[in-house]
Amino acid sequence: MEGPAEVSPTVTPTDEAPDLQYSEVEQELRIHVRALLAARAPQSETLARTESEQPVDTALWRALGAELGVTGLAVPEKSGGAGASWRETAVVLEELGRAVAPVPFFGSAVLATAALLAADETVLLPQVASGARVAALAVRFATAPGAAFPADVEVRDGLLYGRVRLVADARTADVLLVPALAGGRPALLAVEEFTATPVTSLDMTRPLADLAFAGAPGRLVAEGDEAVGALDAALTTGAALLASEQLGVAEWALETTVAYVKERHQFGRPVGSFQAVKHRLADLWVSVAQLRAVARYAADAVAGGSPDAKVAAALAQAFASQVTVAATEDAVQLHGGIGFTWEHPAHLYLKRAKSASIALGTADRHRAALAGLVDLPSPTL
Amino acid sequence: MEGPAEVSPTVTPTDEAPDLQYSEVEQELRIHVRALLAARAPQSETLARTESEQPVDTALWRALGAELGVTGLAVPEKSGGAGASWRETAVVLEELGRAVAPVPFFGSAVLATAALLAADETVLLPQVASGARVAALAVRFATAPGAAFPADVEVRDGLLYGRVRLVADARTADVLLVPALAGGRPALLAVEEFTATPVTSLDMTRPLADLAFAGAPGRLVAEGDEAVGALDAALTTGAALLASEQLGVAEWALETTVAYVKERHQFGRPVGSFQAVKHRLADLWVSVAQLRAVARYAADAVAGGSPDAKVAAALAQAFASQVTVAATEDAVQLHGGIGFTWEHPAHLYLKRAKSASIALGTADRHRAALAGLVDLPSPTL
Amino acid sequence: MSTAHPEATAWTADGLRTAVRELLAAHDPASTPTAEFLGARYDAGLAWIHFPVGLGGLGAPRSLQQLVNEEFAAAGAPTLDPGRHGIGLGMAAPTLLAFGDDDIRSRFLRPLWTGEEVWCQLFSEPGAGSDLAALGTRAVRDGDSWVVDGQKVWTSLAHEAHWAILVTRTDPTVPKHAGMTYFICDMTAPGVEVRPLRQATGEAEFNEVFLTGVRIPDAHRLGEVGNGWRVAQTTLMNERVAIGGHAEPREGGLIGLLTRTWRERPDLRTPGLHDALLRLWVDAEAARLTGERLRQQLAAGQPGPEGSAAKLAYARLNQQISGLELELLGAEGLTYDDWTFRRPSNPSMEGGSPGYRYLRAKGNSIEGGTSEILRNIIAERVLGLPQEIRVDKDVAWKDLPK
Amino acid sequence: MSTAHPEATAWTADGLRTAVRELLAAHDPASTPTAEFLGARYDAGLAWIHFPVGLGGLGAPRSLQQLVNEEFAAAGAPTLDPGRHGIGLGMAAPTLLAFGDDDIRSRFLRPLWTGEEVWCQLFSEPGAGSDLAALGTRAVRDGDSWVVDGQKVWTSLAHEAHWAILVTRTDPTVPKHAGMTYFICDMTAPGVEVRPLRQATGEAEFNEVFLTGVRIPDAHRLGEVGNGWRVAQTTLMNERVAIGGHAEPREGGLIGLLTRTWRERPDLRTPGLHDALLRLWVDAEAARLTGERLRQQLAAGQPGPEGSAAKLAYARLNQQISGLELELLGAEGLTYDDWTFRRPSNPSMEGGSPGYRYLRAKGNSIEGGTSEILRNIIAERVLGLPQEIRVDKDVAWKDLPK
Repeated sequence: MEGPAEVSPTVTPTDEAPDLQYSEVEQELRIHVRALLAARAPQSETLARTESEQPVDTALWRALGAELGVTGLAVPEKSGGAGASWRETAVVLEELGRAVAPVPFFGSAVLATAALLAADETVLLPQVASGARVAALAVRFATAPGAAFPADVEVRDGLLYGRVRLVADARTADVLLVPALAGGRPALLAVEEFTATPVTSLDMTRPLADLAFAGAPGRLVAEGDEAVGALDAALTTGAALLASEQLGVAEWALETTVAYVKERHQFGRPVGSFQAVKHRLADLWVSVAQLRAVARYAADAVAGGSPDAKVAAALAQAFASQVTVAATEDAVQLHGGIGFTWEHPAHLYLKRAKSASIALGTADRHRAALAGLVDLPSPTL
Repeated sequence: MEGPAEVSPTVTPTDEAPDLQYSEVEQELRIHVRALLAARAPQSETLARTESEQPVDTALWRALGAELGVTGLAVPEKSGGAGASWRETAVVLEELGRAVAPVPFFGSAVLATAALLAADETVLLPQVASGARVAALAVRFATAPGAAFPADVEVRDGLLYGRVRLVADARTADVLLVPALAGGRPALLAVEEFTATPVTSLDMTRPLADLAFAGAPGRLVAEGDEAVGALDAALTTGAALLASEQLGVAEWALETTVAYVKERHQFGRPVGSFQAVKHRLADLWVSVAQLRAVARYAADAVAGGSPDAKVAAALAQAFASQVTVAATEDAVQLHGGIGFTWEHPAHLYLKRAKSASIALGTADRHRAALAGLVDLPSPTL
Repeated sequence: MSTAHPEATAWTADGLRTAVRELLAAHDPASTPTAEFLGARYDAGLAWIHFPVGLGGLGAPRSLQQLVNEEFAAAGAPTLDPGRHGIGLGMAAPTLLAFGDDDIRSRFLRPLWTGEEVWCQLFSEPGAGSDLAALGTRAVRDGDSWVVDGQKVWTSLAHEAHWAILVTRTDPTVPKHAGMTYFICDMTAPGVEVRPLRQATGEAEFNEVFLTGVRIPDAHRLGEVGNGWRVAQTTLMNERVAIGGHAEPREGGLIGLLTRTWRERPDLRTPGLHDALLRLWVDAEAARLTGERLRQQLAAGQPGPEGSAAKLAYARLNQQISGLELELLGAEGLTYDDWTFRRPSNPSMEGGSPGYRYLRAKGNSIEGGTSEILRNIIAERVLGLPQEIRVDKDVAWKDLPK
Repeated sequence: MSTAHPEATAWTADGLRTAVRELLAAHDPASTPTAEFLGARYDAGLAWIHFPVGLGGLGAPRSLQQLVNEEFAAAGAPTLDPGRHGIGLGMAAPTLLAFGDDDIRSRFLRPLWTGEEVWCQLFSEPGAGSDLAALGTRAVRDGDSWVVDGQKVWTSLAHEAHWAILVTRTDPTVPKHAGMTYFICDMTAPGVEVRPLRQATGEAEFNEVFLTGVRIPDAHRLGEVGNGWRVAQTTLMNERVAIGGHAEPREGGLIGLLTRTWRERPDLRTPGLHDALLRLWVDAEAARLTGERLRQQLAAGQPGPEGSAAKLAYARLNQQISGLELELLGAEGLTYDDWTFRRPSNPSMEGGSPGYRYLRAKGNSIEGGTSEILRNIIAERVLGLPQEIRVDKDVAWKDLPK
């Protein structure tokens, strides 16, 4: 199986020093993605879209695939991808987070793609890599790596029956990767016949859906240990890379707030000249700088299939969830009243940050996972 | 048995509103104690004393008993006490904490006295109440209420054998109340023959000792459930009242730091004019005001034998331990270099605060106790 | 009927209990309409007993007010919804009493007390939040009235209120604290436009109020021209007390919702969340006892800055508790109830969804004095630390950077 | 011998590896005494390779220094104890290079590098901590030398040092930043009295230094008269980098001691402490990776304010970790190892007792720039937020409130 290998019981990370920098190629990529998002996904439109029939920007998604070709960065060229790695994917996620862009990138280009890669799937992968088709992984978005294989869906006579609640990026998905039990045995199937019921979500820039399968035909992608491994690889890779999206959200919050307190005057002074505000933002800058290192490490670890990948992913979520929520909460507070209004984009980032902190498991679940991974046993053991 | 009754399974406290104020009598008492401590226990002497042969100020202890008569406040007059209550005792503790006074008050006038009261002991109680004799409860100072009855000491043929490590206020004790097992049955005995080996303690204003009993004769004070109840009452009362001593420590830290930052100039301004310093001290003031309410509630609860006493005691320690440590840590930080020197008293309060946060159980143990007391079950249940 | 009553100094608890009983005997609290009952209570001087006789009071000691309230509550007497009348009762009334002339007081206090007239507060502006004294809404004298132009924001109840307390700038050429004047504003007057202000929760609790050539008779001025800042201080001091003053039962407020979920949903429990829950339980109980202790103090004494401490503590608690609630709910924490634009009649965090609570609590540290301002108040007024260095004290308002 | 070397611009990794190999061949690192070996390394220009030829360097790119250090380390070559020589190597050397004339540089750099002369730093004073520019130690010109009187504090190594870098006030009548001058001070000169400064841990790592009529030749002045502030900035910038620059293995530093205790002592574990431990493990690992990322950046570039962030983070971490360690130890956390007055030769928190760690860590947020000052530095230099309002900029030093 591909994807992160099992972690060794040692607590020392892989010997070759991880590359925590951004390569020139990655910086190039960032510039292109940021330019596209600035042109096609202004926050005002994203805000209006959250109240429209279709909160997801499918046109922007197509542009990411057709124009920038970033929907398959981690996919080998032989499978129709760009032959880059999860490191470059992480840079795209930073920019998507910074723009709180309403596209199914995380569900399709990360979660589903990681599952397909881990399962050595070759039919669907090229279409997903090109962005021609949107795929989603049919698991609750709150599912943490290492969770029990889901039993929500059952396969009987080759047909799927069941429901999966609160799935990310499924509203616009053409095809789903569905973990299901076939005669009690884990399986991963590609399914095109399903109903996706929109869910009023805390984060309407990544709206959730409830999925229902009523005797839907499915194509077997993996079964048994391979299915379990593919799901685990998808969730671990997702947890590692979500931190880069969270980093982008936190960066927006920090930079926007710093700019605002330089402009906003109260008591005849810039608000940013008050020491309590300065120190709060200084502490936030320190946290965001740390998150950048943590997110780079996680992306590097899953990109290289490091034995430390599970640790890196759990660390990334345990850390990113706290920093990014705090960053957006500080942004609202330091903007004062205006940051609490619907018109100001701050709440879009607050909602994305809080939702992302729950997605793929809350920080405390990832800390508990670390306890097992780095040999810090809990009292009950 | 006297002392706090078992808590009812409900989470609502006793109906009659608790008195969280200080009575005029209590304020009177405070003035007298503070005056005595200012005259007899200046911090410079206390600091020098910590390096002397006898860190405990026995003369000051005698003054508290003979001159002020505050060593038996909670003891009924018929038993040679002042016939007041634990509320007044708590006010004395506030002042002793504020002066970080090196007297065995907590061990003798609180822990041992509470045990004697709970056991309806009448022989020793008058001598302890008058301050003529110093008593100590022979349990590890870190023992939390509800801990298993200690098995450190065994009674064979009426004689005590065993060791108890890290006991508070035992160095100057004339008599010990020793929880021991007699034929496997809990017992509480009064013992006068013992060796107390001084321990280099983090808080040398309340130095600990290791106790050894080598066939020491003991007088039975309580046995069976009564012994268990007496020990439990002593630890619960101690946990509740220690918060008042911690409050005094925190108040000293806050007031001394506020005064210092008004005087100390840097950059041509009082340090206290910098907003980050102002806000940190404002937050600290809020915490100390909350601690005052929490400590008063705990003192009132054990004074009245409230069914909520165990909750009040656990709450008091869970809260006081964090606030008081933070207060003294802030004091060191905001004093800058001078607060880190041996000559400045700040470190005496830091060490008292950190030691008190461990004494009678750390904050997390008291939170765990609350989980049981107020029906917030842990996941493992 | 005031003559029927003994002198102010003579009022005792028993005397007041008797007065309450007389009133209850004459007006059955069960059957009498609210406005009528409250009118009778006002006329009996049992509204604000420390107010003067004839203005809803008896000139009695303020410390006995609580006893009177409890007597009426025990009898099940009707009261006003604080959500709708809190600004009038808590902020407008003390200000009207302190700065209004006899005409003002007799015209406005009674219908305010009976609930027949709703009040709102026109203070904050887009450019004047924490720095209220920076406000720029102009009032220009024109004969025996004033013409007001400007924009106010964060105005609760503006769309339901008949009257507003309004602070304006009457002299831009003097330092900002000196050039302000305080008025009563008729919200039904021409030129008053109220627009809902939508917030992060999706609904609009507050309003923007645009004032365009609004005429206010000089008779509706409170305090001297240029004295508006001092008048506003009276209003705001009472606000903080109103917020900090009330006591709660254990596990009252948001912590109770969190503990209920914890008890009812064993499937959601994790060790990490357990310790976080217990920490918040401890902090909430400490804040509750502190409020109770403050209440015991205030029952006798005057309002102080302690109210600021309570508001500060509850803002942080509400934010931490509502944040942990979403983490505890996990997958369900990713959902929301309804984003559609609404005007809630009586918004309450307890009544909302967990997602609503999380978002709404963010406002707690901004509305009615930001937590930063409250820390300054505590540092300066309680601890006596130096004030912030002021660069705007001696500058004419018009010359300040904005 | 510099002529034997190619031009600065020509230096490559391979060229330097060759130079290191030549040196190692000529001086067996195993058998050559440290001072002699380091002297040879200095003479070969392999001390600070970006320093000029003849002054321990080759004028080579600074970015290659790490490679040279690693080559020597791989060969087991001797190095100096940073605890004893860190101030000389990290702070004095760059300042001597930047501001010393040829005599100064050739006199002082070599014995500093070889460890034959220990240096200390006479900057802080009782009245000038965070506000270094407020210092009052007077230096008065007397012929071709200066006479210095004053008191310095928090001086590491003063009792072992031969030389000190010293900042003084030479003109009290101008604003404080303008009237300072920077010297090299002979710690063996008459009038230099060193007294140990005992700290909360019971021992004395630092000293107070009393200067009474100490004569310093004008030749030992660094930078122009009145230019001492700028010279001191060079010194301090290098200090922060020295603190922030080094990388650590996972569970290096204090977190490793805490995790070891956790693993070895199941009897001490509680659920609440477990979550606290895991939170600190996460924070420590985040700080470690941040340091590693910074190291990767600095390997190429110039020192920046990121060093301040690392120091800020580690101060908080060390305090939280050492505090939790005492709670984890419970009863044992109530004890201490030894209060007797001592002068530790090479103090380290890892080497001390848990109680010592807890107390010593309190100094981490004060020494070498308080955390408050570091936050200001980040806010102003990184985020570009406005500087604190200065009331002392245009006031003569002698007229400042003290």
